[in-house]
Parts: sequence; C-alpha cells; structure tokens
Amino acid sequence: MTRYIIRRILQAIPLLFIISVLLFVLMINTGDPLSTMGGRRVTRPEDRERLSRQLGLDQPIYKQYLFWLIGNDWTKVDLDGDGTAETQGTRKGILRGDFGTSMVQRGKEVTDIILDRLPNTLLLMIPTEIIVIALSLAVGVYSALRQYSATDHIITGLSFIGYSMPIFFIALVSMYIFGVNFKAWGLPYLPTVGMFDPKVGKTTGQVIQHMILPIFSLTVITAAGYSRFVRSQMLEVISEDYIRTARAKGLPNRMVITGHALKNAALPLVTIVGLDVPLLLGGAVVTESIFAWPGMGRLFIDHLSRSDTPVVMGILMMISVAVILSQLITDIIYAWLDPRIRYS
Amino acid sequence: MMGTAESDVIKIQEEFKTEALTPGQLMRMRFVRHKMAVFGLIMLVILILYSFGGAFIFTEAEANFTNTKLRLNPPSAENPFGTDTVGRDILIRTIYGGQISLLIGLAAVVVEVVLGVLIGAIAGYYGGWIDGLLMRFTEAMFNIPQLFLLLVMAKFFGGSVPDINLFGRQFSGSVVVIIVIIGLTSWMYLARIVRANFLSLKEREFVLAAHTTGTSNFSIIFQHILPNSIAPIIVSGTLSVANAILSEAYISFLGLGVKPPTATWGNMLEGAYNYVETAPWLWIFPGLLIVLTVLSINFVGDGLRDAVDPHALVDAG
Amino acid sequence: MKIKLWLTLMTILIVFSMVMTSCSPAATPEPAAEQPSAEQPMEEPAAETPMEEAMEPKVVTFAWTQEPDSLHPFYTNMWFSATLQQLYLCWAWEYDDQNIAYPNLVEEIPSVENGGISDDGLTITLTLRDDIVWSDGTPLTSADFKFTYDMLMDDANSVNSKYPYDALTSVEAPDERTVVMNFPEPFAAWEANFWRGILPKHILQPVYDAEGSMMGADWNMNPTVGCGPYVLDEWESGSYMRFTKNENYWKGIAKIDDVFLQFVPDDAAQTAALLAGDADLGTFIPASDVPTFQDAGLTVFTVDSGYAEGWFINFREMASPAIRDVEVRQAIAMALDRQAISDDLLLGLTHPIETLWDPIAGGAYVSPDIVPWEYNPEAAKTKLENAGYVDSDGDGIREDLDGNPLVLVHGTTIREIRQDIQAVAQQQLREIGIDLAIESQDSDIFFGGYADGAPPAIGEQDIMEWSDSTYFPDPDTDYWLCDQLPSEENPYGYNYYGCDEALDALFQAQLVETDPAARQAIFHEITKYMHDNVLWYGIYSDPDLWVVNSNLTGVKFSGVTPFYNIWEWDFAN
Amino acid sequence: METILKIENLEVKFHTLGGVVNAVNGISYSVEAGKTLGIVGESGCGKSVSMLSVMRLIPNPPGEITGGRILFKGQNLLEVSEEKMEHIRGAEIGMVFQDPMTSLNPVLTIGRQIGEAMMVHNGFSREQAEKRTIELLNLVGIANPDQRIKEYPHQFSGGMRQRVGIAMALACEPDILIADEPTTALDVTIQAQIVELTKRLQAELGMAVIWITHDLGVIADLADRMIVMYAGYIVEEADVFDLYEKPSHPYTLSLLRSLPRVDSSRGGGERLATIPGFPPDGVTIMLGCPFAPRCNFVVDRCRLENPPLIMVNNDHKAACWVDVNTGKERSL
Repeated sequence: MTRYIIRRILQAIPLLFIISVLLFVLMINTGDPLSTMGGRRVTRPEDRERLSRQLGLDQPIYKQYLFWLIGNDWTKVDLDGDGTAETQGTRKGILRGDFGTSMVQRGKEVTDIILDRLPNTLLLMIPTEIIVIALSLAVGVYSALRQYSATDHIITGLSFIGYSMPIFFIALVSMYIFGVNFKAWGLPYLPTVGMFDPKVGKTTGQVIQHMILPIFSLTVITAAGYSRFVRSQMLEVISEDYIRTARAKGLPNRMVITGHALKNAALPLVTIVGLDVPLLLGGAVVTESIFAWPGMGRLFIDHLSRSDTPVVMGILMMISVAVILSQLITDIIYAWLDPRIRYS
Repeated sequence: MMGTAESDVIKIQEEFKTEALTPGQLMRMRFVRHKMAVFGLIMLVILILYSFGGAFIFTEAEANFTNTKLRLNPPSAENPFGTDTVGRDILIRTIYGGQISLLIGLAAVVVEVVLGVLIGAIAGYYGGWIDGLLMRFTEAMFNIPQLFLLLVMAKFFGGSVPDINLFGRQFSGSVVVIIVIIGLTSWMYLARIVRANFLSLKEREFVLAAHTTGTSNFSIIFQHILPNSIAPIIVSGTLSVANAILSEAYISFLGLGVKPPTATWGNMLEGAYNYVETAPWLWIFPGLLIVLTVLSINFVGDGLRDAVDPHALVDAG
Repeated sequence: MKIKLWLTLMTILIVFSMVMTSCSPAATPEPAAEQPSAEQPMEEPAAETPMEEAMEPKVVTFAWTQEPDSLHPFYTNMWFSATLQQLYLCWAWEYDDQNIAYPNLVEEIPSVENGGISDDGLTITLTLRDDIVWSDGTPLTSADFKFTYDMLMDDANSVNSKYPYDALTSVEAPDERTVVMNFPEPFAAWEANFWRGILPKHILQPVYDAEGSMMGADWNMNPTVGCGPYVLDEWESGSYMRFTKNENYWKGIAKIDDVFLQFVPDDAAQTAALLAGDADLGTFIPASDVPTFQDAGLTVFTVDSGYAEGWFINFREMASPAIRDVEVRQAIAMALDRQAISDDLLLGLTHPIETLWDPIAGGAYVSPDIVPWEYNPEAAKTKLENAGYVDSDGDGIREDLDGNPLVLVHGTTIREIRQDIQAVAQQQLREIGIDLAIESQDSDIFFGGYADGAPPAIGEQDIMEWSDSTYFPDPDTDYWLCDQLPSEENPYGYNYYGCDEALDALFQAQLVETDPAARQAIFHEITKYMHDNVLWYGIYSDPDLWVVNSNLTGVKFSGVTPFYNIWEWDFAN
Repeated sequence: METILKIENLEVKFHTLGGVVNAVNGISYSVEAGKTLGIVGESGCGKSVSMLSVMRLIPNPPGEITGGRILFKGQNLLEVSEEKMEHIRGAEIGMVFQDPMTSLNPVLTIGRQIGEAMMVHNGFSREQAEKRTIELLNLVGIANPDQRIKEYPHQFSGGMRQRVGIAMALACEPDILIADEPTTALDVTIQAQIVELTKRLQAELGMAVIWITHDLGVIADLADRMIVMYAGYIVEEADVFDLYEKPSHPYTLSLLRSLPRVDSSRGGGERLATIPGFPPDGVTIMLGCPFAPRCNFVVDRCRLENPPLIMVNNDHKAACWVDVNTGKERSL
C-alpha cells in the first residue's frame, strides 16, 4: 500500500507539471493586469512600462513561468529600467512554497489571500456534501426499491429536472421565492446574499440562515445526479446473483437491502464523491457569485477578471493538487471498504 | 414479489432468443418503450421548431429592434415574454437566442467528438509511449475542473474576434470561441471511452485479419474499429450536447460568454440577477428554455443509452 | 461502521471551518433575536430605551459593490478604494461639494499671490499646519511628505503610478512644517494631482528598511494608523470593512462612531439593502432604480466627478477610411438620439454632453461657441450623400464610390449600459445607412497594451466607448498627444485615437501655461476643435450617484474627495 | 416413501418486449424425501424457472406464476405469507446456484454469509453461528475453517466457493436442497468433487436433492429419478436407469447422443451428434409438439397436436406420438 501511494505521488508530479504549464500559458495571455488596475482610467504609459518591468510581466513567458516555479532569488532583476539587472530577486517560487504575491492586492501573499477565503468555502461545501450524500442515498435506494412505482417516477422525473438545471437558475428561483416573494407575502423569509447581516454581526445563527439558500441550491443540483447514480447502482446490485442468494437463504427483505445491497451500491459513490470534493473546494464558482458568499469561487472570478495570474494560478494549482490527493484518498478508502481491491 | 433478481430476467430473456427482431428493431423498440425518451424527443422537436420555425415569423431585425421607450415592460399581449433593458422583445430574442444555443450545443460536441475520438483512437490503437503521453495529457485536463478551465479559456480567447457571416447572417465571433472552448474542455471523457473500446477491439479477429491483409492503420482505425465503437460515442455525444448548452449558459452568466449583438439563452441571462426582484421575466423565460432543452436532451440520451445497452432491456419506464 | 468514521471526519472538518470563520473577534454583540434584522431595522432604535440609546454606538453602513484591492493610496486604482481615502487618510488640500480646493494639511493653498508659487512657476512651497497628527498621536510633518515622495519614486516599491511626482526634480523638507517642490518646467496641473494621500513615515519606514520595499507592509491592507476622521478597525475579506472614529482627529472628532462597509455582490443586493434600511449609503446605483429610492424617501445626490461617457474616434491610418472622413463623423454625431438615451436608459438623471470637459469646473473649459449636435437623421443622410456614400445595392447600407459597404466597428467593455447603448446605436446608425459592427470585451482585455493585441491599442475598432475623465479636477489629458501613439517602439502608448499636430500643440501649450485665463482660452480652442471635428463624441455626462438615508444630516459630496466632510455627518433623531 | 414436494400444473409466464413468453407450461412432478431428482434440459427450457417458482423468487414483473400448485409438506407455497415463505427459504429448502463467482456477496466475509441464515432462522447468537459455520465448512471439506470464515469470497477458488455455497444452503439443515446447475461453471475434476460431496452430504443429512443440469453425464450417478424438459414442458420422466437404457423421447435420445462416450466403439474420430435448429422462442404459439421442427421422428400428427405425457413403461413417461425404439407412431 505504501509503495502504491508513493508511486501515485510520483506519477502526480509530471501531471502537475503539465497542468501548471498549460494554465500558466493560458493565464499569462488572458488580459493585462495593468490595463486599468481596477480603475476607471487607462493606466498611464510610463507607469505601465515601469510596472511591467518591476512585476516581471515584460519577461518572456518561459522565464515568467520559471520564476513562478522556482523563484528568482538566484538571479538579478532590473527594477529601474536602466537596462542592467542589479537587484537581487526575492521570489522563492511555488516549489519552495512561495505562491507569490497578488498583482491586484499588491504585495499580499497569495497564500494569505486564499486562506482568508478557504474556511468560508469549506463551511458551505462540507455540509452540502454531507446532506447530498445522505439525501441521495435515501432517495436513490428508496426509488430503486420501488422501481416503476408512482413515487419512483416522480423522484426520477424530479432528479432529471434537477440534473438538467443550471445552478444559477435554481439559485435565482429560490432567491425569488424564499427571499423576495416570502418577504412580500409577509412570511418569514430567508436572506439571499452574503454570509451574515452586518447589523447583527457574524453570529452562528446568522451564518446558518445565510447558508440555507446556497446549500439548498447546491443540494438540489448535486443530489439529483447522485441519487440517479445511487438508484441505478442499487438496481444493478439488487439484480446481482448474491442478492438472490441472500433471499434464497430466507433473509427478510430489510436485511437483504441493508445487509447485502446497500454497501455494494454505495461503494461506487465513494469514487463520485472523491471526484467532486475538489470541485467543491473551488466553491461552485457560480453559487458563490450569486449568493455573494465570500469564498474561493468568488475570489477566483474577481481575480480572473483582473488577470491576477499569481492568485488564479494559486487557486487552480491548489485545486489540482486537491484533485490528485482526493483521487488517491478515494482509492485508499475504496480499498479499505472493498475487500476485493488491493493495491501494490 | 418486489425487487427480485433481475439478472434472472435477463438470463431468461436471453434464453428465449427473440429471433423475429433485428438488433435495430430491438433498439428502436427499447427507445420507444422509454417514455421519457419519447417525451424528450418530442420536446426537442418542439424546441427546434420554436427556434428555427420562429425565424420565419419574426426577422432577426425584430429580435434586435430596440425601443428605449419600452424598457423593461412586463409580459403583455404585445410582448408575451416582456421586454429587456433596451426594449427588445424577449420572445423574439429567445427564438434567435435558441438557434445559437442549440448551434453551440451541437457544434461544440462536434469539436469534442472529433478531438475525443482522435485522441482516444490514437492512444488506444498505437498504445505504448503515445498512449502514455496522450493519457497523461488527458488526465491533466481532467484534473482541472471544467468550469475553471472554461473561464480561463474564455478569457484567453476573449480578445477581438471578427464577426462571421453564415447563411447571410452575422454572428458575433465569440460564438466560435465558445464552441471551440467548450469542445476543448470536454473531450477527455470521450477520449477515455474510445481508448478503452479500441484497446479491446484491436485484439479482435477482424482487426488482426485486416492487419494480415495489409490494410493501412488509418483505414483500420476509421473503417474497421471505429464503426464498432460508435454506439457509446453516440450516447456520450448526445448527453454532451446538454452539457455544452449548460456550459454556454454558465460562462455567459458569468459574463464571459457570447457577446452582443448575438443573443443566446445564456447571455440573455447575463446580469439578469440584478433583476431578480424587479424584472423576473428577464431571466425566467430564457432560463426555462435552457432547462427544458437540457432536460429533453438528457431524456433522449438516457433513452439512447438504454436502447443500445442490452442490460437495460427491462428498464423501460 | 466505516461510514460512521467518515462522517465523524466530516463533522470535525465542519466544526474546524466553523471555528476558523468565527474566531475573529465578534464585531457586534450577539443579537437578541435570530430573525433577519432586515424585517424591522428602522424600528429598532425606537424600541430601545433612551439610556441604551446613549450607549449604542452610532454606525453608518455603506453598501459597497466592489471590495477594495488595497487601502494603500498608491497601490490601488479602484474608485471604490480611492473614494474611501477621506475616511482614513488626508490630502494636503481637499475639495468641497463645488469641487473647489480648500487647505487641509497646509495653512493655505500655494499661489503666486501668497508666495507659495515662484514667479517662474518652478518652485512650489507648502506650509503645514502645526496641529496635524496621525491617529496614534505622532505629529504629521514635512518628513512624511518627503517620505511619501521618496517611496513613490523608489522602484523597489512598484507603486501604481508615479504621476505627477515624476514631473518633479526634487522634494525638500527644510523644516518640520515646510515642503518645497522643485519642477524642471511649469506644471499647470499640480493642484489637482499632488499630495493625494500622505504615508505615515513612522509606520512604513521600518518596513521599508527591513524588506527593501513597502510592498508587503501590513499597513497596506490594514491601515490602523491614519490621518483621517476614521481609522480602519477591521477588514474581513469578502464580507465587510469597519472604520472607527479617530480620537486624535485635529479638525474635530467625528459624530458618527463607526463607518461600516458591507460588500454586496451586485446592484440588486445594494438596492435591496438600501430599501430595507440595512445600508445608509450606496453608490454607482443603476439609474433605473433611482425612482424607487426616491419613492422610498432616500436622498439621491448627483455629483460631477469629471467623468463623461463618450465615443473615442479612431482616426489613425488603420481605421476605416469612412471614420477618418469628417463628414461621416459629423453624420454619425447627428444620427444618435442621445437625448433618448439619457431620458430612457438613464431615466433623465444625466444629459448629453458635447466634450470631455463638460463635467469639469461647470464647463468653464468648454468653448462657448460650440453648437451641440442635434439629433437629425435626415441631415445626417444628406451629409453622407454629399460625402459620396450612397446605398447603391439597396441593402440599406451605403457604399463608398468603390462599392465598399459603410461598416464601422464599435467596441466597448462589457458593462450592461454600454452594451445597451451599442444596441441602440447599431439600430439608429443603420437608419442612416451605416452598418455598425459591435463588439465588447472584458476591460482587462479591452484596455490591454499594444503588445497584447488589445483591440483599441492596435486600432482595430473605429469607435470606442467608455467613460473617462481628464486629470480631474484639472482639465489636462495626454490622451491625444502624438508621442503617446502606441507602436512597436512605444507599446504602452495610450493615444488610441490619432495624431493631429494642431491638437498636439494646443495640449502641449496648456500644460506649461501658468496663467489660468490663458490656459482656459487654450482649452476653448481644444474643445471647439475636437467637437466640430467629432474627434470625441459625448454620449452623456457620467456623474457619481449617491443614495443616502434621509436621516443623515450634514451630508455633502465632492466629486474629487467624496467624503470630505464625513466627520460632520450625524444621524437626525 | 414420503412425497415432500409436489408440483401440479405449474404455469409461469414472462412479459418481455418480444411478447409473453410461456416459460413453464403446466408441469407436474413430485420429489420424495431423501431422494434425488435430476432435471435436465437445454438453456431456457424452464427448469430453473420452475425451481425459482418453488422458492418464490421469480421476479415480478416481468415474471408471473399463472397457474398450478406447489405443495411442500402439504401446504401450497403459492399461497403462504411472505413471512412464512422467508422461513421456508433457507430453513426448509436450501438452494445452491450456478455461478459461485457471482452468487456470493463480494464485500461480506464467508463466515457472515453462512452464519446469518442460522441467526435469522434458528435464533443463534453470533458465537453459536460461528461455531456451527466452522463445523459446516469442515463438513464441506474446507481446510482451516476457523481462519477462512474471516475471508472474503475472492480469496476462494471456484470449487471452494461452491463448497461455501453448499454449506450456506445446508446451514439450517433443510429438507430439500435445490442445486441449480451447481457444477456448470466449474472444471470437470471439480465437478466430480462437488457431485461426490453432495452424495456424501445427502447420505449424512438425509435431505432430498433436486439437481438441475443440462449435462446428462454429471447427473447419471447422482439422481434417483430424472425429468427431461423442453420448451417449458416435461417431455420424459423416468428412473435414472430406465432413462439411460431406454430413452423414449427423441429429444432425450439426442441429448444422450451428444454426450461424449469414453467407451465408444467407433473410435476417436467420431463426431458428436448435435441437435439441429433452435428451441422455440416461447412467444410464438405452437400448434403441435414444440420439438417437431427439430425431430428426426416427426410424423404429421406431431405438427398438429402436442403430445401429453404417455406412460411408456413402468413409471416411465414420455411425451411423444412416436415410439422411438420402433420408430412407429403410437396409436392413441
């Protein structure tokens, strides 16, 4: 097992290298962080020339990548534009844990910027994932066991609709109903944006209230797909020979389902969840944007719109590492749950 | 006797070979038995009629006709879906927007299928280091969540793209950009399917036979193996159309999608969240059309999958 | 059983993230009720007893649609950040609601009359007040001015802009209260652009000494020492920013205790917050919401901040020959119903303008001889006929003598109002036979450099629209200077429009003209020339819109330093 | 001899896309306590379906028992409650399935899978069940049972798994053991071991065995009585010796001819006989004998009338209009 893990980690290195090159090239060419620097006027030519040089944006792309990767403290850079590089570089590079500093929030460490937002995203995403797993297991199993019943048809239909719906649509609809209309009808209504009401402060009650709509929207979309999956897994499992064997042993139906079918049906869900967890880390960009949740997804959009390469790269690399790690963890958990699988 | 072993059924049904039906007939029968698939197909035809047939009733000039005096009018007899921020009729815009959305869905899948089949076929057929390299690349692409990649790519290609003229109409060049980037970010799954198919098919007798008769690699790939893995490609392609339409909606919603003057269902929603309360008709109609389309395509795709997959024989809702 | 273990792990993670998010010290006391306070915010104070009311801090809440990137005045270009500087920072002189400068840190604004400006215009001397202190009690002296200059000029700091300090030869601080600025040649735009934000030397010098740069200073994001009526108390990324009153403010301690900035994601959220009374102030509101605010009893301020939405005409050689034809430009100027745009799209909150200088100093720099372009499609058509553009193939689009269709490219950034105007313009120009091809890009792409291939820089578009200003409140701009044309050699140049020698000479002349009247005369020439030749075509004046809770008293806004008198604001009982 | 299971006129139908399939068409037979009944037939002849009907494990939909009675110790299994049926399954009738690779749950230990039936039916505690499981594994010839109960099915070979399957079926000492082609998926040598094991266990435990197979070779030295099925009908029923000596239905004859014979006098070059054509699809309504299209002995009557089971000898029944020994049409 240890060897397997080591091998997987070694395999991840070229993978991360390809990803980083790909994304870096894309990012460097996606617009100029110095164009207006978030202001209303175009940056003055003198300033743009100077900042390009000082922030290293005038360097050829391979050099920018190199500096990003291994830093530039082994070489000298030209700050004053006199053509000679005389100042020692200070960047350490991502390989030594230096994600660089933001272009937008000049001088602020990318790691700090991301860590500011990461807990918020986790706060939204972890409960969502738990609710989604519980709900989709319950719904999926229920509807598989009552295949072709009216309930099954309704659940299947609803899950298809949820599965086909762009999240912003369900978000807008839920905001419109539970935020706007409930308020208009004088019913207790839910807050639609932000993480808490600043008038009240960041209390647990406030945060939970503000979590309801985003979690609801995310759950509808995600659970729809998951429950379809669980249902089909369950249908497959209950048609397996070993389920018939269990019935032939005279086990009551409940025991057949919980003791024999459920574990087999739920196992593949581990893989699906493992694939989705990193996505959640990105915080369902759209959801956070709509509900103004101060998480990673919104951070990504905000900084992408200003071509802040270090922050965007930082977020994307973090997610890529998370993807690889969670695949590895998924494999390990799977092997732990399923006796048939052994890695070496 | 609820929920008993279905494999028995399959076994039994396989035992009673129904000679009377050809595989094609069987497939059609399974598809038709899949009520939701039929519903999806009908819905899809209606939506296509709506988008393309509507063009015979209203001209594109009407879709783009602004009247600032009619700004943000709620739905009425005059404008059944209301008007937008510059007084354009939303009904007519959903008609023309639908054409582009559907076009994007289909064209992006063409890009995706071409890329996915090519990469999957080459990797699966040649194997060795080519396979290793291509699959590493596929895996790398897989590891970046699609929406993130889409957004970065949308910005990458977001510079000035000249308008294109097609069928005597002008489209914003960004339509092509969106098609390409959706294709570029979604081929990985298909490539894996095709590769797996090729890996198993290339050892089969008919391929070995083709080898011995000196058939070229090209023709083995495209004339011998590919036709045998067409079913999963079609199913996955169909479902991809739905995903492509959703992707377009997502990036448009975030403001990086198709640029005006070309309307799509997605970019009609851009900025609509500013009108959640004040002008819900701005986002409800295009949003509903997206949901309906994606839903119908998913139904059809599901039906197709069941139809080509004999294990789904009894799963005819 | 194993699932259970997994769930436990998840639970731990949740608790962990809960703790992480809420461990920052609670800003406000625990609420008595868990109901959203939005339900009855206005009644809350009424329900309190007078005793408690005296204890309750006065808080004004701003709904802020964009989160500042930095609070360091030289590391941000964001309007939403710069606007806040009057809260926590101080300028040498600030501007009142008439956009007139008044002394803030200085005894008086330097002039030739009071001896502050040398006769040759090459030396400007500031005399600082003797009572000015930082919020931590440290006196604010000429050393801080000198430090600010030094930091700006030091390349290791990579500040956003060295303008206008790069026009200086040196800054001297002969004594604690005197700052001397030396120029190589007269610089007419000095007043509007110097000393916008002074840096606290005693805070930043140690950082600079230690790190060789002030870029990574904590103060940049967390300026808890300032010289404005408030100081930053807390900034939670993505959520809010709270300023609390500066007990050492020399002009008088602010009446309102806290300024709370709530970051809202979009206009809709801002509108909702304002209408619900959750926020007391908002800005950059969509024009269409203004009537709603007024109906709800909120006060709307319209403040000229020098910005004007207009069409920048590209008359460089790579532009379409048609747009380089003055007759075509004039025809376009008459083809757009700008009044309808102002009235319908902007609900009459603004008005069409003729030049970029209309919103400056009450239009004092605009030539009185200008005759505004009237909406007259028929006259526009005639002009096009005369210029040789006729629709010869009957497709509704005119062709030139060689049969090339009259197609112009119009580009802008992806702001809703601009895309709306594009749609309207496309239709109205089609009516006179011009085919307007419209495109839009993200602003970081649109305003990219020549080397990035950004459409305006490389001259791909014939007409470019956005909102811009001069070096407001100064009328100076270097947009049309010939040496600013972008090229391989000058990739960062931002004259995307063209070089007109006569215009260039006028712009050069005004900047070194020290006599205000003579300078004004030059601008009359510039404006008349640009207007009549349609080198810049105004769409509408783009004032700042502020929506304020009517309970607030003493509220005034400046177009330059919006919150210049915020220390005088208070809540009416 | 006590009749423990009696099936009367059992009819089972399946509703499929191709139409209604008549899987079992009114068959009747009985099983005596402690004896072994062999059921032989091609795939799809209804032999498995009839056994699943006994266990009431026919999936519904699409399967449906449309008629007949299944009398187990005198009570009709088609009428007892589901709870009662649950007890009969496992406790009184045990079943071993064809494919030992798929019929064991891959994620549960062998010990649990064998033991749980005892815990349910006999009220055993976990410890009792484990003790008994070890005994059972010993009984079916698995070495180190106290170790192996902690292992998972994938750690066992095919033959060992089938032994586990048998142990599982015998856990509650049922009166009948139904073995549904238990050796089909196994190697020939393993097949013989399983057959031997079954014989030994039957001798030790005294239960009745119903052994379903398509291979007449396997069953020859196991069964007491034989039933041959074709297209949902019983076409011949006889004692095992009678059947092998004097097969009285053309189909049985063909099956026997298709067996490889070691003692063949015709030498090694002999080609095994195959039966031309396919069995009927079960959907098409056939007027005459379902075997008629493939039969060498066919006469005109065969195409018009389906023959009933006719007593051809002492306790030997066959459903044929023709006496295959003489080739003459029977006069009935």
